[in-house]
Amino acid sequence: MQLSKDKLIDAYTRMKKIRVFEETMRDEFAKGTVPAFIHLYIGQEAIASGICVELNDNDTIASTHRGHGHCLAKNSNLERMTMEIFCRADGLCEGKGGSMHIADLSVGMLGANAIVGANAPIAVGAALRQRVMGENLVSAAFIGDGASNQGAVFEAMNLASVLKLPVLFVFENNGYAEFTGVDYHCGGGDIAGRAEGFGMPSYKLDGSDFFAVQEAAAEAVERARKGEGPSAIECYAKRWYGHFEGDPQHYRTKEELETIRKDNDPLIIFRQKVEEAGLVESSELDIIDDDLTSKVFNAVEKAKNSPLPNVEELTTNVYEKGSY
Amino acid sequence: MQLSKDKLIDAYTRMKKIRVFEETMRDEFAKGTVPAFIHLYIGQEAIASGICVELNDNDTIASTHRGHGHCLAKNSNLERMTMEIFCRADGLCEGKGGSMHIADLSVGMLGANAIVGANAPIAVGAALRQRVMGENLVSAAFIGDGASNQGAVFEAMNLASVLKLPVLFVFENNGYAEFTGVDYHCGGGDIAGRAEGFGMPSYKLDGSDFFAVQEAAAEAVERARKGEGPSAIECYAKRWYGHFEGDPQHYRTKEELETIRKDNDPLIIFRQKVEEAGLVESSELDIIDDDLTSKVFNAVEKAKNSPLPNVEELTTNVYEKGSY
Amino acid sequence: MTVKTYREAIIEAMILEMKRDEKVFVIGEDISGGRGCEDFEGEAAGGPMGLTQGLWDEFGAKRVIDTPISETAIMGAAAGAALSGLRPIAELMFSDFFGVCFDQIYNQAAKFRFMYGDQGATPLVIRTMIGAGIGCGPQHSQSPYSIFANIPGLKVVTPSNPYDAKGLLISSIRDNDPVIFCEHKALLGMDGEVPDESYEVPLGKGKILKEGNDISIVAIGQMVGVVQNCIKSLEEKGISAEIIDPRSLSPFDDEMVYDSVEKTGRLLVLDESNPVCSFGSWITSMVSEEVFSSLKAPTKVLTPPHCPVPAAPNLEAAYLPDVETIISASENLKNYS
Amino acid sequence: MTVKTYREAIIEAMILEMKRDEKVFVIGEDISGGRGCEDFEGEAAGGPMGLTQGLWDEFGAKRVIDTPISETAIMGAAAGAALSGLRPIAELMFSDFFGVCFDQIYNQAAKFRFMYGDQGATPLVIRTMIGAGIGCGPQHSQSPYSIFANIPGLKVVTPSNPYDAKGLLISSIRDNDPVIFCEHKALLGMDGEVPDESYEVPLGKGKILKEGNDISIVAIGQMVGVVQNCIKSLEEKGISAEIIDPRSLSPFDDEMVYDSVEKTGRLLVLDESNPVCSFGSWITSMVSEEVFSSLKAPTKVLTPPHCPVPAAPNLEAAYLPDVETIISASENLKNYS
Ligand SMILES: Cc1ncc(C[n+]2csc(CCOP(=O)(O)OP(=O)(O)O)c2C)c(N)n1
Ligand SMILES: Cc1ncc(C[n+]2csc(CCOP(=O)(O)OP(=O)(O)O)c2C)c(N)n1
Ligand SMILES: [Mg+2]
Ligand SMILES: [Mg+2]
Repeated sequence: MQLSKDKLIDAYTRMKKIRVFEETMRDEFAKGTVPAFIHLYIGQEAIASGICVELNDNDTIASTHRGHGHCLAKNSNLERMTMEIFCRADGLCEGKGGSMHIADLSVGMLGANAIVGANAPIAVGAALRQRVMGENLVSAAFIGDGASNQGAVFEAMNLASVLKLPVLFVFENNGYAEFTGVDYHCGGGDIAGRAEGFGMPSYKLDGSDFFAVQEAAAEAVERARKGEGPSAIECYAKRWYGHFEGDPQHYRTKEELETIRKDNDPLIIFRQKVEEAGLVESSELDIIDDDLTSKVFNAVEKAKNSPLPNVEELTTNVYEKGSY
Repeated sequence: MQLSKDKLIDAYTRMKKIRVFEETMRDEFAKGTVPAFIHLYIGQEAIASGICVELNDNDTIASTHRGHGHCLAKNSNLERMTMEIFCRADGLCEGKGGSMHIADLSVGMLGANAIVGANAPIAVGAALRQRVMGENLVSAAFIGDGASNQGAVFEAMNLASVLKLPVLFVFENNGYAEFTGVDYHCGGGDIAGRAEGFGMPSYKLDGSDFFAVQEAAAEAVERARKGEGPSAIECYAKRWYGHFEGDPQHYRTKEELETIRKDNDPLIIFRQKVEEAGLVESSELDIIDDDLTSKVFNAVEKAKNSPLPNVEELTTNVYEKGSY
Repeated sequence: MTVKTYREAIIEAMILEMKRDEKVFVIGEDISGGRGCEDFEGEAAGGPMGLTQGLWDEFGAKRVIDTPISETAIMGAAAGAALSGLRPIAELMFSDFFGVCFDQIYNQAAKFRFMYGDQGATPLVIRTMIGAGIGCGPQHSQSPYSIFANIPGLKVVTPSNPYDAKGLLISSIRDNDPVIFCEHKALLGMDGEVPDESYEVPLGKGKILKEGNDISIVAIGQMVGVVQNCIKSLEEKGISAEIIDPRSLSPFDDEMVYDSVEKTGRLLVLDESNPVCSFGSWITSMVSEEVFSSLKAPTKVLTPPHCPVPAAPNLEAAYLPDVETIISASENLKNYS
Repeated sequence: MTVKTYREAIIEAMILEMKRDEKVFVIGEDISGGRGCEDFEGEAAGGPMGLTQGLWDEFGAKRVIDTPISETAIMGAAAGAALSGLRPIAELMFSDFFGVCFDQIYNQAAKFRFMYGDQGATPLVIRTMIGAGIGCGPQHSQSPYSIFANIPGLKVVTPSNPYDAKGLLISSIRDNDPVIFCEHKALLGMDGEVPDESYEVPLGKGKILKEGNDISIVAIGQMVGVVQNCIKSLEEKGISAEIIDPRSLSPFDDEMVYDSVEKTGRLLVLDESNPVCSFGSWITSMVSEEVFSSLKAPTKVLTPPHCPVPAAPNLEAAYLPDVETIISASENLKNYS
């Protein structure tokens, strides 16, 4: 735990922002204000944050259907991201993408993606800038346990390994793919081990522990920047809520839900560690909490009060303007 | 080497038939009588034969673009198969498939396939008969080193493992995918090891040694029939000729070609072993040789003299007759 | 006769056919749902849209097979199973996912019979969800049936109501060729009279929903409901529309359309697919070739514009052809001279 | 001006653009070929059809990138590279393989600009081989450009000769949207005048190869050569054909076709794709909608039949529209009344 205080504050802010944001979205969804299904990231905050604190704006990430956490951890614009979830004209994607397709290229967030596993080759492509242009960059793909069974993901790992590209394959093993358990769907049961088979080092760690994730990320990023190729990081942390909001979760027990909230809350674990080590005062974190609560509240209010896209925008930006 | 003499003779016959057939096709191709590109199997005879001697007609195989050897090892009809390569009306596929799409469902040969890796899920599908209908059967897919990088193959292995299906994934590592070496294209370099990652036992062996292949196949088939799931068998044996006939093979040296022919001829190795062990007389094998030479000669002559399909057949058998 | 939803009709068709023929089985993602989890104790989910609810309880894990998220393996396994004698129903959760597994559908299953010289059949049904209208965004709202219909060897079915959904699915399961069965997500909750017993609606036979003399309107899938909402207005405007639901696109009941256009002299097609090379354009192209002399006005196709399906609800509403557009297009054709 | 083959024209376009812009690179299977092998000592193969010959020697392994046989990874990596500022040329060896990787093309690359609200461009070229005629069989002879053209966000190009191949490829590489560049395998050895310097043939602009008054014939790709072989016979029969090569299908030069049909009143389209929802049917559908009043005869599309491409050489010859069919179709249109 040799991080600077600034970095710790930064890390906590990213995680907490995700938590506050997602709890708010949950409420909004229940109220019926959100125009589509949403997939909440709560329980996995330490994964996105632990990876993204090690990345710069020039580094890229490619995200999933469960992308809000990745966006926030990569410092996407909170207001415009919220607007996008509400499909507003001033959303990051002009309201055309919605929750499952938020992108913020200005900070290297290459997009949420509603095709499971499709982001892995895209992340590999962004990493090609190192080979082709000699750029100093790293690219990370977030991949669910379920997505880890897609051909696209295996091919992407192999290609990154063959070309020694600076890619982090971040496996978010949250126990389930929709309603199907990882014990069932994952042949061999060892996602990180399968990745190693493609010739890259791997980590397998507790995804509710920010420091475990961040340490692995720091090592993997260093190797990648040096041109030593890809790594795989498997992070285990169950999601707290359903696959999507509204999922009755018949496939798991109430006890499971209680246990993870009690023992695997990434925010509690982080607070305990930094407070016990005397690195940050509890009160400083409380201030952050308050600040984020109001920031998120404001973003949501602003989004809800902002206009939907103009109907004329339906057919714009299919191609470059004037080229079709 | 506890095989019966009958089985040894059978094994040799399959291998030698492939050799004679492919050398003949090579000549025919050079003469310009073959209507399309062909991919020769010579050098790999022990793989198809070692697997297929352990299979029954009810068991299935799914083959590749380099499929002549698989067809013959699975006892496809020699004459109708030859006709198919010459695209004749009485070919196994009525002349519509040609070299890269020969199938003989009557002996469980589910088809050559010109889409690399696509046969792997198909073999898994045939194996579903065990689960759905309780049938006693095994299904094998032949997969090149290059094909082993296709998403379809990884997904197929995972699915077979999850469902514990009776599948043999036979990896034919012949050193090259077209003009690209396996050392380059295969991340991690260990095809069998990657398969193990999906939770199945694997073998890695000399594919020019029939007995090595057959022993592994026997074990894997037994496990599969018992319902214990899939296995992977990686067989290393370089092809003797180009990727396709006409390939100038700039990517490998003359010495390499000389060495494999001298040290890795599956037929010489087989003969040495059975003759040294006193299991079969050399003269018995010579008789087989002569017999096959004339059988293949006759099949080729017959094929070349048989008619092309009737032009009216162009649009038949797209759908079941009368259903469209 | 009872009233059932489109969703219930589909489930019923599967149950009846699985009872009738032990070779029929269902394979896909989350179709029992949860049954694979070690500590599972709840009810089987039956897919995220409930389209396989109850199957697991009735037939168990041998014939209701949950898979990893591996569509290529699913479609390939289904193709291989069909080629070797089984009758799989494979679920592609959203048709938008065809891009990760299309090889197994179009190069494999669709070509087996032809390419292997009619040695065997490929009795495979791929059930998949199509359509826009409920806010699923660009990658979960598409209707790629025009692409499916382009492929020789595939059959393509687009039920627009519960009765047809059941009868067409039973026919598809009994069919000896690969069939892509397109279920429209906006219709899953639609009610209709559906007999309890087994019955077939044949592939390749359209249905005239309403006879008329002025204009032939062919509507596909969700568009059938939309055009039915136009009938009153059209009548008020003095336009007598003949409305045809082709029900299956491949095979397609071209004779029914030709006969209708020979009577009306005008053709409007309503199609939810992308416009370029749409099924609608195929219909008008055939009509313009085969019954040209009957045409009293230009043919007309209404589809969404050439753009992805947007997430924003107001844009999505504008994306789909609606009652107003249909009425004005019909008027234009009627008044053409 | 020198005579070059279609193949040489393509290679030249890539070399010129790679010299001009360091962001342009090529990625695919065997495109340097062998360079990856440890004991390699021969010459780089440049792909099984020689379409990337010489690139490796000129630009090296950083920009001429051999891959494993993993089309999804190739197309996805190319899409991701384009989205993050590079200009990839990705090779899909045979267009028949689109089924293993189409998601990355149609759900990803094609939708990025729209779905992500125009935050970035996706300047990606996918070079791929289409076409029947040289005995490659059902899985290596297809022409799926109608499917590609169906997808909003994609551009689709079908050069019919060396000059256009070079100019269209240069335009495609400079274009800021994903372009599928369809190279016809039967044309690779075709000769033609090709200037040494760099030039663009714009996307979306067709070319009138011959003016005429009786019938407009639109021919795509390989069909351009076939129709050119008909010109003499047509003239002998007193049929003055206007021949149009659209060169790009998406964007498509519909105005050129409309203008021509307004003059001739008759339209014949020659298209090598599958018939149902073919690009040919799209063209006739548009014409039947937009310039109906000019039509003196039914529109007509000639495509192969609704079946896979057969392996047998005599069947494959019968599969493709030929001179005889074109002439008799033209006569029928001319004599229609
Ligand atoms: C190719 C594809 N197949 C199926 C789906 C439907 N789907 C959406 S999310 C999901 C489960 C994903 O599980 P996992 O990768 O573990 O991510 P998690 O939801 O747990 O974050 C599925 C099957 C999809 N979007 N894309
Ligand atoms: C999906 C797909 N990609 C590419 C090809 C082109 N292709 C045909 S054979 C081949 C090499 C296959 O190598 P390998 O699997 O090692 O088999 P081998 O030829 O060595 O028997 C390639 C790339 C193809 N047929 N299918
Ligand atoms: Mg998961
Ligand atoms: Mg090989």
